[in-house]
Amino acid sequence: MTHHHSSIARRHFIAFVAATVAAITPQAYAQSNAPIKIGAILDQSGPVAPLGQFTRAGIDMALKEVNAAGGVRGRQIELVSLNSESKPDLAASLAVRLSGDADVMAIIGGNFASSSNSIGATVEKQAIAYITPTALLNDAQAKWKYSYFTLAEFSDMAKQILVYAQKKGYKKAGLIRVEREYGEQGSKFLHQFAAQYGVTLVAEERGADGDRDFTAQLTKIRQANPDFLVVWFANPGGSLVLKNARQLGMTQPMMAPISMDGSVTIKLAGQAAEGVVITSQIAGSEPLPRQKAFIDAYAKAHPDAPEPNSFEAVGYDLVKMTVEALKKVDPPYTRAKVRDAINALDYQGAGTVVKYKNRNGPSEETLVMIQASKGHFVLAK
Amino acid sequence: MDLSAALQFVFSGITIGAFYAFVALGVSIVFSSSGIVNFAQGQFVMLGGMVAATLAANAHWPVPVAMLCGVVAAAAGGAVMARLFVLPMLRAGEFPLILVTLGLGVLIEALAVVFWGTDPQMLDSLLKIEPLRVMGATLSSDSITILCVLAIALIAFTQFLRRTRWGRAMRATAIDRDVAASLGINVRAVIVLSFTMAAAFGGLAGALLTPIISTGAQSGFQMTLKAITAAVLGGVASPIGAVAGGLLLGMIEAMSSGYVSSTYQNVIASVVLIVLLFLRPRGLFTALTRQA
Amino acid sequence: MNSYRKAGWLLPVVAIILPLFIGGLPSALNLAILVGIYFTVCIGLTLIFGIGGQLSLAPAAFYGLGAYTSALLSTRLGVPVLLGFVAAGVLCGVIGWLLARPLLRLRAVYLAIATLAFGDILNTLIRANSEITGGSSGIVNLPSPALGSFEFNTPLRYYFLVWAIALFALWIGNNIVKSRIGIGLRGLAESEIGAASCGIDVARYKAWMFTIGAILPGVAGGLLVHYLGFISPDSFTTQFSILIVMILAVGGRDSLLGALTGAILVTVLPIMLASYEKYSPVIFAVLFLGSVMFMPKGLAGAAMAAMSKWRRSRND
Amino acid sequence: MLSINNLSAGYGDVQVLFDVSLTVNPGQCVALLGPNGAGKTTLLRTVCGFIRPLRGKIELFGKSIGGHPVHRVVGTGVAQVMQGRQVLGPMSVRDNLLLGAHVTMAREGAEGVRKLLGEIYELFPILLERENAFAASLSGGEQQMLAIGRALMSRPKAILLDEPSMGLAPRIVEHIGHVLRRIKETGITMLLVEQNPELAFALADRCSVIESGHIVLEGATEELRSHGRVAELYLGQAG
Repeated sequence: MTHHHSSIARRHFIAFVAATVAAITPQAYAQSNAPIKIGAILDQSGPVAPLGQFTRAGIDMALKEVNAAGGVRGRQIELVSLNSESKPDLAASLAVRLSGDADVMAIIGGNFASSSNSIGATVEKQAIAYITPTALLNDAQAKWKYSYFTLAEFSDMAKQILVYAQKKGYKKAGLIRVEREYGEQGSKFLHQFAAQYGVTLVAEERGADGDRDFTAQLTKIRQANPDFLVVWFANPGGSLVLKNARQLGMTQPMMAPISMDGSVTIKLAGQAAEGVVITSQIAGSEPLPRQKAFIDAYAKAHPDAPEPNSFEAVGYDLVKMTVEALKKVDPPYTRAKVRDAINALDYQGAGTVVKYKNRNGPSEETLVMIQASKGHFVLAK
Repeated sequence: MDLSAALQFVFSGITIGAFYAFVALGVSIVFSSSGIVNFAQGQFVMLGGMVAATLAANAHWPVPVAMLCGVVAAAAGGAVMARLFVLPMLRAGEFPLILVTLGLGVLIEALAVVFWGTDPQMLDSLLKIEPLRVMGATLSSDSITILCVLAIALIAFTQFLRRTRWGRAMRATAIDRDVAASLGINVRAVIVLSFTMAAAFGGLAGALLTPIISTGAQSGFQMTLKAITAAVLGGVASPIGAVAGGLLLGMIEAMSSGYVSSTYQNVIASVVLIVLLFLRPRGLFTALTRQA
Repeated sequence: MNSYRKAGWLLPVVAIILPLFIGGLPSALNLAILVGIYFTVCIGLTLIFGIGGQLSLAPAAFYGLGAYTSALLSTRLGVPVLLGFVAAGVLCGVIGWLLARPLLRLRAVYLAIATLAFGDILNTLIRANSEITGGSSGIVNLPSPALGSFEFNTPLRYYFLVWAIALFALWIGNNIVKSRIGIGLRGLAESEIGAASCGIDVARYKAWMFTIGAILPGVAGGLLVHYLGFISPDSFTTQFSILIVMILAVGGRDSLLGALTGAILVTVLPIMLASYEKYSPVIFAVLFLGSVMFMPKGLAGAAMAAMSKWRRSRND
Repeated sequence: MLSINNLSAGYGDVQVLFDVSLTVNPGQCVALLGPNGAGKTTLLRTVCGFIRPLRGKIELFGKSIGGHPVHRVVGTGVAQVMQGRQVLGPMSVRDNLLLGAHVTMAREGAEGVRKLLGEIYELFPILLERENAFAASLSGGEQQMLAIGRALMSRPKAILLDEPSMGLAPRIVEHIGHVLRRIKETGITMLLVEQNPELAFALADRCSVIESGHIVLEGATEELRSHGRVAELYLGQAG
């Protein structure tokens, strides 16, 4: 009887394999009025998946808007979205796969430094324009000709935190940071610039995002008695740091970079999130004029959680920027023309402000300082 | 360094350790009755936490009821896993069984991500008691709750093993499957029971831990690895050893973070683990706890 | 045995003429390069898992160690990349040899956890020493390997470099499988006591297989990062080790044909499934579970069985 | 009560038993004799359910049990004493005995089991003395008594014994023979696999001789005792 059962199961399994293969086989497409393709490489599973899914949500919103408005010169925009699973080398292969499809005019995506690094290195060889929701990290990347960044640089975030500290008269900083590239970059720039703003780093501790308790690290920081605490983390680890600090009776003001942006910090840290200052690219409940349209549309689409975070806003911008570039290109579209149009972009969007003629990263205005207040994020005072 | 800090490091170690211990207990229950290392154990912790958090946050069920549902959901998952995937592979050997549990872990996580997305979920504390403050060191109320429940669970489980018909059957199955069968014990039922109980303990851990760290659909695998490490450290074949291993691992991490460097806390924990494995390849506490 | 020998001739011929067909397709050439790299990793691991029957979760560690060795030597000290590959292999081999004896005293899950811990240590050391290693952010613009003035800087040239090394690894692997050591290793997988009673020095053979299982991923790691031009610790995580174990199980963990099948799967499957976006891990998990439950010898084993069945039916 | 008809069985591709037939009547003891590797243990393990029969029928109390899982065979009232005194070493003597009552516990409850335990201790006073010791710390003879006592804890209608005398000193074999006779007197049916003909002949009403998977001789003990072939094989007398 069990044998019979397993043979049915085996048959189902083989049918499943066949269906999977059939679905992947490329379909024929019509050339004339065919949609314009944009490739997307997003980390939709693995540790970076939360960022990938935020970006995807923003991309979807923008796509719907653009296509409802008739696309670009009557041609719809089609997204070829691929999951890079938080694996940098897979991301590189997917970039090669997308550049092998002659109809793909540009690539967006890559949700953390490692994947945007490997996609960037690939598109430079394949000569296809690439806009990423990550930050420019180093001089080598600043020289790239096809890769464009939309997230504020870590040096700018560090400076902004230090400016805020100087304004408030805080002198001694305690830093607790995640053992990943963004924590490492944050630490590097805080150390580099602290003295310029009259701030000294009196303690630095590290942790992993999946750790279950940070009171040991925080106790050591508390002993150095800092004026304020910088939590260079992402969720859920960062929210736990906030909670642990309050639980230990640390009353210092706390500041965090964009990786802690979003209502999820308030959901996870609860009372402990109150007052935390974050370097963000959007303030959900107090939008700047350039952000108004996006936030209204977002609130309509998500009535129960109407405040988008920076990553959703930047995802939205990725599509809008590409479309703006496409609109400036005279058909027929070629990758070279699209790349030049992107290079000429002067764009003020929901989540980012760029002038790529000068440099392939966003300008400083991109950053907004926000603060958690009664369960919402408002502009920091 | 002063006493208050030292005490806080101990509390930190206990909090982390209780977490590892709880998950490791589930690993040990399955291993000690079937010899299978369940690489999907962390997923039951995740399931318990996610179900409880979803019911409490979205459906506004009372926290204890939501937690109970989390435990039941995890237990049901364990039973289904054992019946549909483990029993048919029982004769295939150790390597394929590990691969099956690994694959199930991947599958459960992938489905959870599709169902819940990747946002971490939060849950209110079960007991709203005051945190314990001793000489400037603080142990949160959630940690106290977990420690108490862990102690109760461990005592209940060892008593179950010692005193009940099915508990004895589990121990016999662990020692020799064929002899157990020859005594009229339904070995397959024992294995399903052990997976169910382990999953229930995992679900309970998940429900109780969510108020502290929150739970995300992708949190399971990392917990599995920590739990197996803890269990191996203490002795995977003994529940008491596994719990002791979990507490020890948490303590090593907190102490190295406190007294050496938070950068190298994992390195230190890993080095200790490797050295202990070289010295005692079967785990630290196995000899002490063979009876239970 | 016969089919092995045939495959031993067939594969180099296919490898040489394949670029004639796919040389113009960047994706196909990219796939072929990655298959070559993963094939080298999988040959090493087939010796450990399949033939030696040991569950080691160290592949990512050696893969990363080799990658960082050649990346750092070339960027920090200006050592030629090809020499860097040799250094990667030597370093991984030495560390593999030193670790082998104490590690291989451990059985099953104990070995898995100890090798996992070894990988964790390496990963943390890389992340923590950012002045040397570039830390979590990694290093970009790694140079291409060169032989004199001939640079392997196009995909086609890199393809031949990768497959030359992969086929050399295959030759080594094949010789080991057929040699006294290989027969000894198979004895190990069957029964350790049995092997010992046949006069096989169990500890020495285990150490051998572990060492070669460290060298090959080490060299492959170097090949990978100089191909991508970029290195970061995110490519060498526990997840990678586990992925390799899973893929080898699907391909067939006890033959070199299985290693090739596994290498093709590990390269092609994620790229194919990527269009399913967040469903791709679900599909991967179902495919994996299905093959473990219904094809205990992997795809390679199932294919061999089907072929011998077909031959038998033709002969009848 | 136990009847085996034309049973064939083996491991994988290797067939060990060929058309074996055997009947044990209620209250009787049948001994199965044969040299090493003849298929005695395979036969017992097939009856118990460890091995799936290739062909043939096994009936217990008129019900077919061929291919049933082991625990269900035990549930029908057949206890097993496996080869090599398979006591559970890391557990106490008392726990070993209580495990024997796994089936009884469901039927008779804790009270019934306690009474039963008393009866076993009466039969084997040494087990009461060593009640809390690890089973592994017992001597060979004590372990064999524990194995037999544990089998009785299931209140069996029949017992299958696989070489209870193996590796034991003659004095202890004699003692075990004595105990087994007492058990038989209580009306429990027995199938005894033995290489020690003295023990077998002392207990069995009928004997079967198995060689290379075939039953080659079958008959009442008295008849067989004087049979030349048996004498040659087991009693060391040149025929």
